[in-house]
Amino acid sequence: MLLDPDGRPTAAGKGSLPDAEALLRGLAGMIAARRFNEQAGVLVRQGRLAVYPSSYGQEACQVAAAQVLADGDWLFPTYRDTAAAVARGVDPVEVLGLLKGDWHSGYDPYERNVAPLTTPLATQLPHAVGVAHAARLRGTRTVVLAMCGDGATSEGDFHEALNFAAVFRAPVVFFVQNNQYAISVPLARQSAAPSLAHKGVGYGIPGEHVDGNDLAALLDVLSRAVDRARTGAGPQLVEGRTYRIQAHTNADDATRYRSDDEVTEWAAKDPIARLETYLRAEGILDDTRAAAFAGAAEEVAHRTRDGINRDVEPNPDDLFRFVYAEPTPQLVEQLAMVRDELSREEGHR
Amino acid sequence: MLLDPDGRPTAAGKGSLPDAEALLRGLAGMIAARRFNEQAGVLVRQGRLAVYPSSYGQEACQVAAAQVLADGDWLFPTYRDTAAAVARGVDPVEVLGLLKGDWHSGYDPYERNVAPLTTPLATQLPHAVGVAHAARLRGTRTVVLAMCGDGATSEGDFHEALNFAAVFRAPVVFFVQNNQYAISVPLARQSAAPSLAHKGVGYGIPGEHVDGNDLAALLDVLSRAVDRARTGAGPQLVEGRTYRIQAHTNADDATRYRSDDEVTEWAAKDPIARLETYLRAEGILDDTRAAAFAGAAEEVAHRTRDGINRDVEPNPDDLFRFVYAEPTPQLVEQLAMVRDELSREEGHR
Amino acid sequence: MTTIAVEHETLSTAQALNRALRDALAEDPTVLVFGEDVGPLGGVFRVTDGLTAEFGEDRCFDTPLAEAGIAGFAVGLAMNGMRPVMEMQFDAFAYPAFEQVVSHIAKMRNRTRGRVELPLVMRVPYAGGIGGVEHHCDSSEAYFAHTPGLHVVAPSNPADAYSLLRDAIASPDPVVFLEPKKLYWAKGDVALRSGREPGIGTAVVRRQGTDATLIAYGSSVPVAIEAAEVAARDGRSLQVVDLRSLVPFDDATVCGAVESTGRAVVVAEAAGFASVASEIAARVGERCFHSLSAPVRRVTGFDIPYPPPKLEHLQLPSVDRILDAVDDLQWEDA
Amino acid sequence: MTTIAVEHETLSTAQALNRALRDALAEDPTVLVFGEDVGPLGGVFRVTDGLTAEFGEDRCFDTPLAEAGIAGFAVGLAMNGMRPVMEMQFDAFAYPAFEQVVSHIAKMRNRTRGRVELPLVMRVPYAGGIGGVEHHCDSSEAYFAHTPGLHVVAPSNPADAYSLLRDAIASPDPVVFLEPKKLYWAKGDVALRSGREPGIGTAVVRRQGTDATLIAYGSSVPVAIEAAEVAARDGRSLQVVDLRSLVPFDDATVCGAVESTGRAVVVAEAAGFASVASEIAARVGERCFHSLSAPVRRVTGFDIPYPPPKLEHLQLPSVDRILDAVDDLQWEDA
Ligand SMILES: Cc1ncc(C[n+]2csc(CCOP(=O)(O)OP(=O)(O)O)c2C)c(N)n1
Ligand SMILES: Cc1ncc(C[n+]2csc(CCOP(=O)(O)OP(=O)(O)O)c2C)c(N)n1
Ligand SMILES: [Mg+2]
Ligand SMILES: [Mg+2]
Repeated sequence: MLLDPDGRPTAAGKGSLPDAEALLRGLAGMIAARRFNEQAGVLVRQGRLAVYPSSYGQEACQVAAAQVLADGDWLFPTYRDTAAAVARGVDPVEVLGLLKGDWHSGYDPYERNVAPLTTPLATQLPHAVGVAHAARLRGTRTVVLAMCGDGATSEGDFHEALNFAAVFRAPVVFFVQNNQYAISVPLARQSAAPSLAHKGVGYGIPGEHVDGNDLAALLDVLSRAVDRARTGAGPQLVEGRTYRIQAHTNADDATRYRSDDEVTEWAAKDPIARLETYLRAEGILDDTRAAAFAGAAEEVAHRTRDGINRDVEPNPDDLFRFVYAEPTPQLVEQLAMVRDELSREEGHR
Repeated sequence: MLLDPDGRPTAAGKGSLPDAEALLRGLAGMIAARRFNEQAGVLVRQGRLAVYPSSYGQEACQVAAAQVLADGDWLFPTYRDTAAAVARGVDPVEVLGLLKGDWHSGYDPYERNVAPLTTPLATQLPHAVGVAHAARLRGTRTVVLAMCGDGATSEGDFHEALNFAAVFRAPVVFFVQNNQYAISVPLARQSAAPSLAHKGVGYGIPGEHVDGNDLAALLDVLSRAVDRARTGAGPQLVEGRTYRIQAHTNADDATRYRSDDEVTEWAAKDPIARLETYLRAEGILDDTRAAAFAGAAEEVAHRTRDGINRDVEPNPDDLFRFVYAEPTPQLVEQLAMVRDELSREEGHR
Repeated sequence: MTTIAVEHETLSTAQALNRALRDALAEDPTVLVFGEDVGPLGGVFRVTDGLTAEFGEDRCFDTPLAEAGIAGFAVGLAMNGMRPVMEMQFDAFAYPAFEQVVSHIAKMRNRTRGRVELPLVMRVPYAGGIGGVEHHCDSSEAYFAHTPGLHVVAPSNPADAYSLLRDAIASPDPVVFLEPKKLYWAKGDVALRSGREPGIGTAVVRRQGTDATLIAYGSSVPVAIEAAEVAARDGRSLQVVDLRSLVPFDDATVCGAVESTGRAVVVAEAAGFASVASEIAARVGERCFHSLSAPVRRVTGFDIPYPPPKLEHLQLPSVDRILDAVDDLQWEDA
Repeated sequence: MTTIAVEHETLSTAQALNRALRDALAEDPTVLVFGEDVGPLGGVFRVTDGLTAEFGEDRCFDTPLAEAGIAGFAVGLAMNGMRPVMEMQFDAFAYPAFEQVVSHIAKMRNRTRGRVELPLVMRVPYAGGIGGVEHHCDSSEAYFAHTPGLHVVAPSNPADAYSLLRDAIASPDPVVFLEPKKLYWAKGDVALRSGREPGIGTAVVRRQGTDATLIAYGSSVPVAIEAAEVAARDGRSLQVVDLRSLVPFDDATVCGAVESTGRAVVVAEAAGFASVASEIAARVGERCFHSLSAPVRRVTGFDIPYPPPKLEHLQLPSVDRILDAVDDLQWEDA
């Protein structure tokens, strides 16, 4: 921890805080991420999104993950990390494509080097190692930051990815957002280790845990991990300890498995309030700037709302267009069948 | 290490060696295991076994794994651990059933509580956890010892098994025989961890490594782990460092990936010679007793040879008898087809 | 064994499954229910609702998030006297367990010459039609049905959901139990019971008909029935067979039905290529060849990854597509 | 693209595959070969023999022992400009990678609307007939062929082994490349080449015939040809189609062949239920219905786990079983 929950620098924090510019960028990012989470929640209630796994309360992790990367680097988000993808510059409407139901991945992964958001947990981690190893073979100095949740650390793919990364010294930073739950399952049912950061030991990978609601600390730890990976020193594991303030998704009922008190306690450690207090206390943030951040966040929310509310007629041809580079004869037939069916329906009207 | 490669007690060894009776039993077991390995090798060369993965050089691990268990306990061997199964009292001919090609598992796993030898690596480890957890639910004080190789630790199933065991505090001892290779792949390509025992840390499981050619040390470490599990203190990970003196199987050409020097160096650390030297030096072992051990080993070899050389006509009905408790209508038809085909062949003769 | 139907209740499929688990847990202390979020939460579809509260943490519990681990753990529990009922949270999330299913669950009895049996159930919420995002709507039955050593069943209504799940738990063999997600909320009359009847392996004719036979299972049965109702209004009499069990396969009922009509359409949601629908079409073609007045037609999902919600209606066999296929059955020859 | 056949050589299947890898590695610096024991050892079947020595550790290398990791690693490499060719050591050891294959390899292009393509190859030594112990003789093609988004090919001779592997590596789509283990040592003439031709997706008539068509692929092709030779001595003229590619499927060649003979037998080693053989029988039944004088018969593995070595001869489609099926094709009607 560099800043305590009340926004005061800790002993460790004094002297090693990221510079003011970085903290301001981070704060702006978090404010936008929070607003994005809220907006997406509204869109779900309005029936415009099928489902939304919110990162409300985890905005420091979301923003830090994006902020520590250079342009050519890669981000591998997990399904909850929509706000991180947005922070990295992916169009917020495209990011929500999956959850709106338009298409599986709404954005071009190569545009900002953000891998597609997908739901099978931990399965993206070996991909991240492959991308990193390819970067090394190609002689680029790309770093890959791969995110997953506390629950996902139990999957075999987590293990295999960390081990491959270690053996090949691939430039990957594994960033576990420990938000204390996997849907309803608490951390204690997920792992008996002293910390998730300890999981690095079995691979010969340095592991570090950090207060995941302390943006300053996250930027510090993740940047060092990214720098280290970039110099060829190999992968690293970072556990950010945070909390999923909202239910798993809108479909979830969190009261079935956790107490209001617990939520309240964590809400008091809010990552945004903490940093804002500090920056105001230091005179780095004033009302004008704060208003500008809120305005920018509103702008993102507005664009999101607008884009999601604009319906694009889905194109049935798309079902068959992207399965292979060239459709198989079988798909050509099947597409003709669908077109025929639709044209007859059309005729009926 | 309790006994050094020359059979002298180390500093640690002095005072904490297992009792003479246990060491004598272990020596007898190792002599029998060695003879069994040699015999199986001969049977392969004679074409009586399809293939044999030898544990030559790893006899201390093989014997210790069996010796530390009580009668009701379970042993989960990996495919190489035929000698461990024999040491546990499974009929040597039945143990080799898989490798002779008669049937997949030649022995009844419930007879000596030894799980079937199968080849998909690490996949037996979650089974071991399930058996252990069932034992706890049923209120028995059963302990499960589950074996695997250094290579198998890279599999996702290894990870998931250790994690389940830790979370459920299941009475399982995971015993990794680190024989330095997975077929041709050396340990360094398998793991970058300081040791395989370190892999316990990420699960909150104590990990210990031990000289896998030192029977005394193995008995000591494994017994303590078994005792601890039996008291309900949870799982443990033990790495035994040993060496696969022979090729992976008869089908392998080990000269392609390792040097003769390396083999020679390890051969000098032979587990049998070491213990024998010590026991003779201490006057615990004399020629009569040694001859008795050799005789018993010869007896096992003899039984093995005899049994494997006796061919049992395979019964085609067996193909269909055990797939389900009751054959499906489909299998009834298919069996009839095979019988019909065979009876027509019979007719032709 | 005899079945004693003790009472009738109107239940949704999810409730019927919940009731089957409850009755099994109550009757047999070796039954264990576990998986991801099946404990206090009661499962994401509430199929295990209330079971931890009623039977305690030892009988219904959450595991770490690892499907291969869950399946392998179930193998060990079953080896040591338990009857595990594990839940895979969604169809596509059963794939990490595939190795355990194919290489151990399906093979253990055979491997050990019947000495080690694995009386376990793998519950898999399957198929689409609920607007689910990628990986939440797969129809994975072909992977299991192709694997010798597994029983594979799929109920199409609450009554079968209850009785097939009771049968599956009572079975000495591993059963992959496919729960059509879109039918979770459909209600129906359920005959509760104690004891068991030999239910796995029998298909049932859901609707009599004389012109053609629709063969369906799981989530496709209600669509097939609806198609038959629509066809009836147009004067065409369609028979509907509900397989219930994919493995074992009830050749007698299926062939009897097809022979009585001379025409057949197979309906299934999964991608058609090398699927259970292929098997049905091939079997019917082999066994009823001379009764057939037209080729056996298949109405299946296309050979594409399951589409996003906005397009899934095109992937699912619809009444229209079924009726188109029926229209194709060369009636001019009739 | 054009093909330039540069020379001919007599090679075993394993050597032809080795040569294909070598030529691909030499032509394209983004091709990478990896897996378990493919480096200094050269693979347990020596298919990668000498490649590490020739191309260096970066191009052909051993990985940790973890198949899901290997497959997932390949996905990432392919996302970042490489053409990975991974080896699964044996058929059954590809199952741990199933999740990666089904949920990512097969779906990535579609998921990203063609933006991310995965030009990767998964080599799988498959099928039996080599006296291998449990888990070393599975025929896993149905699992892959049923999964939309994959190409699935299986050569039946050294020449196709070479050219199909070149095509597979050059393909912009993921290809599951099934290598019939029992044909590794079979020798044949191989046309080496640079460049590529559009080879994936075309079946070939291996032997002309007029009375019935045998449809086979991979390891079953030589058996089908042998059966045709035996039948010829008895005066029956059997045509043999070698599919080569299971996905895409060459309907034109298969239907043309069946229509020309009016009778068909499908031959495949895998368990028959819900298999590729089911698909072929179903397709032929659907598409060639009015040309068929008899039901399409299937000669496949039984629906049992692959047997131990001493009994595997009964599981494998044999010349006798094929000829029995041909005899069954209701010749009295002819
Ligand atoms: C392989 C797999 N199994 C199960 C699921 C269903 N599922 C979706 S989210 C989730 C919990 C994830 O927990 P965690 O990794 O801690 O991430 P968080 O949701 O807390 O961000 C589960 C079980 C899945 N998506 N993938
Ligand atoms: C899942 C799986 N993948 C691959 C193989 C092929 N294989 C057989 S033994 C072996 C090496 C095993 O190494 P290790 O675990 O160290 O055991 P050892 O052979 O040294 O006893 C491999 C790769 C297998 N049996 N199972
Ligand atoms: Mg979490
Ligand atoms: Mg080893």
